[in-house]
Amino acid sequence: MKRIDIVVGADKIDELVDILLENKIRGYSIIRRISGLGARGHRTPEDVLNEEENVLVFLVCENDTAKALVESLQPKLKGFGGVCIVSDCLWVEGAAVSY
Amino acid sequence: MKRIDIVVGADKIDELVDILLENKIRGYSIIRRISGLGARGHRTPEDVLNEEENVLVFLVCENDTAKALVESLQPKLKGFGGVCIVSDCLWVEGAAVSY
Amino acid sequence: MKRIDIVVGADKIDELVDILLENKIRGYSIIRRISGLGARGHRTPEDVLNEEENVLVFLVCENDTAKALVESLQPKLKGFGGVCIVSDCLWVEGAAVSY
Amino acid sequence: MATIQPVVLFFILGVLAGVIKSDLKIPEALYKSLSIFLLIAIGFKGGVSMAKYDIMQVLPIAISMVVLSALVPLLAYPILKYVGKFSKADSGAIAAHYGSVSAVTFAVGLALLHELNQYYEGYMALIMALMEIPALVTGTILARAGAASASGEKTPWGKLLHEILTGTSLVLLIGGVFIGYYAGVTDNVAPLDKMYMDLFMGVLALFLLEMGLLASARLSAVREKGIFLIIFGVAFPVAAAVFGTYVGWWFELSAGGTMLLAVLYASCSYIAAPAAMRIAVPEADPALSIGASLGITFPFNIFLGVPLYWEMSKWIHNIT
Amino acid sequence: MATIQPVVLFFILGVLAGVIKSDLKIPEALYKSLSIFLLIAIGFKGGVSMAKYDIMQVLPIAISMVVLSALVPLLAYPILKYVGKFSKADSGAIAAHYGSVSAVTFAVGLALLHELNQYYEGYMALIMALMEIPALVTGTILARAGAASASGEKTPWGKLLHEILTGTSLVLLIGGVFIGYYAGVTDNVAPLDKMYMDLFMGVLALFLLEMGLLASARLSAVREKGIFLIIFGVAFPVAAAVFGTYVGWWFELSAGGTMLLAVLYASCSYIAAPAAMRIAVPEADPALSIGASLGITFPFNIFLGVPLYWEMSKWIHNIT
Amino acid sequence: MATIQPVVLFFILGVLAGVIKSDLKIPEALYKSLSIFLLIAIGFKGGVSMAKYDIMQVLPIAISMVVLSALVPLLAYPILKYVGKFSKADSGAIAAHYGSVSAVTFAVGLALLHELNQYYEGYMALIMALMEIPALVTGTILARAGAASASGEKTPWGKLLHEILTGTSLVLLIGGVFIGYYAGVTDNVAPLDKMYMDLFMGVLALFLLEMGLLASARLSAVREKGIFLIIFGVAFPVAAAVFGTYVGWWFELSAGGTMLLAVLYASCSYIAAPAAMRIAVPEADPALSIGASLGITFPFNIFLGVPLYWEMSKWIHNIT
Ligand SMILES: Nc1ncnc2c1ncn2[C@@H]1O[C@H](COP(=O)(O)O)[C@@H](O)[C@H]1O
Ligand SMILES: Nc1ncnc2c1ncn2[C@@H]1O[C@H](COP(=O)(O)O)[C@@H](O)[C@H]1O
Ligand SMILES: Nc1ncnc2c1ncn2[C@@H]1O[C@H](COP(=O)(O)O)[C@@H](O)[C@H]1O
Ligand code: NA
Ligand code: NA
Ligand code: NA
Repeated sequence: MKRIDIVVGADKIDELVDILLENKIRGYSIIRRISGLGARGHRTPEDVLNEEENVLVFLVCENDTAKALVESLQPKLKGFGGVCIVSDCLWVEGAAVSY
Repeated sequence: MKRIDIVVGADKIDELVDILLENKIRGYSIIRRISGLGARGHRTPEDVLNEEENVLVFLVCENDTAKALVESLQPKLKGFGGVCIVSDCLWVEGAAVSY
Repeated sequence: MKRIDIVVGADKIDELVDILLENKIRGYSIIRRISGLGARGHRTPEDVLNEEENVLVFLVCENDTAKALVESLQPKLKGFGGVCIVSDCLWVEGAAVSY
Repeated sequence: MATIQPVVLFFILGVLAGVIKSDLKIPEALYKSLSIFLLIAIGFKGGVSMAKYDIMQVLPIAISMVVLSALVPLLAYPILKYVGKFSKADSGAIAAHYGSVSAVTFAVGLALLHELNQYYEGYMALIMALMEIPALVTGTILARAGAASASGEKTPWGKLLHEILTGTSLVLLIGGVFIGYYAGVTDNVAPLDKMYMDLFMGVLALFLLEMGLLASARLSAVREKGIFLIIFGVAFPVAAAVFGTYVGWWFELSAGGTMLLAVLYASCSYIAAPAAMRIAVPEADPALSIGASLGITFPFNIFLGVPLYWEMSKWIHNIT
Repeated sequence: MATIQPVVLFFILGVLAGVIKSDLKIPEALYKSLSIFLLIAIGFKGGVSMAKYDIMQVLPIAISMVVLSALVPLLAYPILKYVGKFSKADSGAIAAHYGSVSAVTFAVGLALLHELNQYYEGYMALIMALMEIPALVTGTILARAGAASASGEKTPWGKLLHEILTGTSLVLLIGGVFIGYYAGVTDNVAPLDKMYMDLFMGVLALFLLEMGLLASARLSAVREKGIFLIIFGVAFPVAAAVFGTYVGWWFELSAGGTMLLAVLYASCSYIAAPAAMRIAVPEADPALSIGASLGITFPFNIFLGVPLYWEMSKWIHNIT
Repeated sequence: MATIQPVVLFFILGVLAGVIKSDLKIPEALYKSLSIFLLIAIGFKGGVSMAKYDIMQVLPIAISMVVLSALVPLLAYPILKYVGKFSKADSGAIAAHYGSVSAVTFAVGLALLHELNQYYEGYMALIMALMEIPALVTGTILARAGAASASGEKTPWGKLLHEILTGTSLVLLIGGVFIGYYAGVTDNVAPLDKMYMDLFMGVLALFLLEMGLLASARLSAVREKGIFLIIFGVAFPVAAAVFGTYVGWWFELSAGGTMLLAVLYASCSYIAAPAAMRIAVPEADPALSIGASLGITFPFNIFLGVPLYWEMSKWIHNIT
């Protein structure tokens, strides 16, 4: 199994989720209000005058799905900014399968 | 060392923490207010009329502890829903050992 | 590429970020309001009478940078508490390079 | 017919802001703070005016009216199931929502009476608090009857009753009634009224703004479910209000009190009921019940229902 | 000369708290709630007093004053570009900020008039709401003229106009004006004024406290950019106020109304403008425009500007 | 004996909601907003009434009473250490909590005086603000004396003093006093009082509701620590109040002022002190000090203490 972590600006999340769903992703988690540094400089959602919020999308899926997803994502990433990484993991069976 | 990431509904967190403590886990971190998609459909804590909150528990522990923990968790995961994954990592020595 | 995850008390974040910048880290993400258990016991930012907040810093960088960073960090970790782990990952090219 | 109150225009403002996709957002903490305020204020206000009554005389009447409200879901369920063709679970859940009450609709009713300078029985706030309970129980029974075996899981009655009896709205309403009653009896209302009475309308305005934003986000869910839900969402509350008007008149409530009872019977929950149904009937689709409740019945009630029920109450009391 | 109002001392308290690195923090949700309150209250108040006017007579005057305000960025831009040596993008973005308005500065102006018991035209709130629009458009055009080709990207006019026209402040101000107007015309102001009028000053105090905290955090950004921005941040609003005073006098506004118009021309945005410029001119550095706007011009205006503009208005109206 | 004020019933409501495990929650942002409001309001109110005094005459008295309050931890420490058998660190930390003050207990004292229509010296608010300082210093010295060598770490006095002197409550109280004083002297109180005076009791009610919720969550911590802490939590404040009553009478305060001083000496901190002790004595267990302070002494003071101290003050002033 693969885990994929993607950090993008909050304004891109709808578009990103659409891509996930198109790629038959059946489970993902979203963490909001993430600050950080990247190519566009510092972004801090706590700053009330200049709210720039990042969100982290974390998802676990099968290797093939991951591969297909990464291929669909890659052309979009330029517009999204942020970061997208893939790593290996082991899914502990038990919960309803949502990958 | 292993890192374990578990996403469950917020109502399950006390039960989950109990299992962690029973398995001699001495360190974990909890991130709240996570939204996402899973077998039970979309869950969004921001939706004030239908607050369904997920939490992510992230913990680092030794390989043996991880194995024991996963064995205790597995039968419970059906009730918890969500996702539980295990991956490899390297603990950077320095801070007080909390694993 | 390496992913590094660091959990420290919120009061340590400025110092930590300084170390990151000194080590030429060009991208990182910060998740706030993290609770958890560690060597100093339970810490819960939600507890309004006893606000003890952890933050998670997540960063992706090249192997060499990671090595250098870990070396700079190690002596500081005693004061920081928390946890610092390193694992392998794959950077999906596309977004502006911020590592 | 009474004119539209300025306060309900804030609901329209919220809907419009939602429709034009404005970035206007009510912070979650503000939404929750406003609803805590409104519940305390409604309870407190009611409690203060209850200080004038003999509780022991009032209680049986109040309880009767609460018990009778348990019939509302019984009326709604067959319509939903056999006309609307909803599943057992959905029919029961929606019936529970319509049998339960909406504090904000009640508040709009109160606002109209204040504007018209009309008397009403103070213990209506207590009735509202209690009225949350029976409908949720009836609705769950309807959804569950014979279904438990099918899904294989038992209804978690203990958890459900705990949720119903310790829910935020019940606690704050009853608490507010008690404290208001004590303040009234000891003649100590004065310093608290500046907040819980004088600011009531202003807070309601902000809350309605948020309700408008929420409703506009729910309308699409309703639109998909078609015409039946829209008709039900308008016609059923009127029927319930007729029943409420009749009950109020039968128990010899004042015209104002009768109207408030009609509002309670007609209004439907979108806070307590969803929470309870999530526990009791998890297989029901909350988009349906909340969509109908907040997207159709709530706006209908605050704009047309409340003035209409007032006309009904005047008619049955022979007032002009 | 009028004394300093107590309410603006809260701004100083905030600055001091920031300077001594106090752990005082205004929760984000409170900040947003207060600003929602102030926008509704300003609109509502304005709407209520507009009920006394013939709208059709007022509208052309109001629109003229709004359109004239589009000239303010045209005045600011060359100064910023050729004297200040800022980039095209920064000059346009800062010009847009100074052409746009600050609701809180306006509120401080209102507060002074109330304290002095001075009449002003109620429709000034409407003017303020509309005045956000033209400067943002002019500023964007200035920043963009001929630049689009360079950066290779086109100005997203659709997105920008949506942002400007559906922004929180415009929606709440216009909504407040409408509802206030309706309440005024139907003589139904009474229950809402306890919140949106009586509490105005107390809420403004809390908001100014937060503004002080925010401003103290921004001062360093300004200090780095040197002396030009400080001089510009003080001198430009005075020049704009002179223009505003003249326009107000020309359109035969009252002394109070003229002063408010001068305040609007002189004040600069730190909420709506940054949001719009982020979309329209993303290559501009927001630290510059917000730093100058909030760190210099805002405090100058609330302490010295507002009383000065009142003296100017009295002088042009020959009042003593 | 004075009757129980309605406002303190909100504390009981909170405790009950906690006990029955209601899902009632006060949003964190609301809790913080309410406490900001209360601190400003207490300061402002005090400042306004200070406008009537000659500051230079008042200051020495005020400072004497503050300095004397530094003795309270000296009294508490040996009891905690030798009778209670607490560690040095815990004894010092708890002593610091009991020497410090609780703004909400003070507010309940104010509320009683207002209800009874009793005069009190306006500068008590200033005294409260300053009284946070000495006890935290004494407590730290007690906890640290000779202990530094043991733990190997030095007390971070610089950081601690910064925390104490720039803490939210000190900044808002002192800021509120100054602004209130200025408003009083320039006769400009009027527009701010609608919020910071009229709404005081209503806000206090909401805050007490949250205190009840918090206290109920802390009771278990206390229960574990046994009977000593409970006795200490009730008896010590009474002893401190006797001392405070005597000091107030000696400095010729009015009966109301004497009672407020007794309340200050008797009350104990659960906000500023925990934050300071976390820095100064990190090895102390906060569950102990907060549990005793909030779980026992706070409810004792608001229900029984405040009326009792009022009786004591009347007795020493020979009033009936
Ligand atoms: N190398 C990285 N590691 C972790 N987070 C990153 C990294 N680069 C960018 N980010 C996150 O992505 C956000 C947007 O990045 P960017 O679009 O490059 O400005 C930043 O604010 C960070 O939160
Ligand atoms: N494959 C997955 N990857 C990441 N998060 C998931 C995944 N499946 C489920 N989740 C998270 O777990 C929550 C509960 O899942 P479920 O119980 O399957 O509905 C979801 O709302 C997601 O936040
Ligand atoms: N083994 C671990 N796994 C995950 N998080 C940890 C671990 N140990 C410590 N933490 C986090 O780091 C915070 C501070 O740790 P400590 O300084 O050891 O008390 C804890 O509250 C946890 O959030
Ligand atoms: Na109903
Ligand atoms: Na301007
Ligand atoms: Na004390």
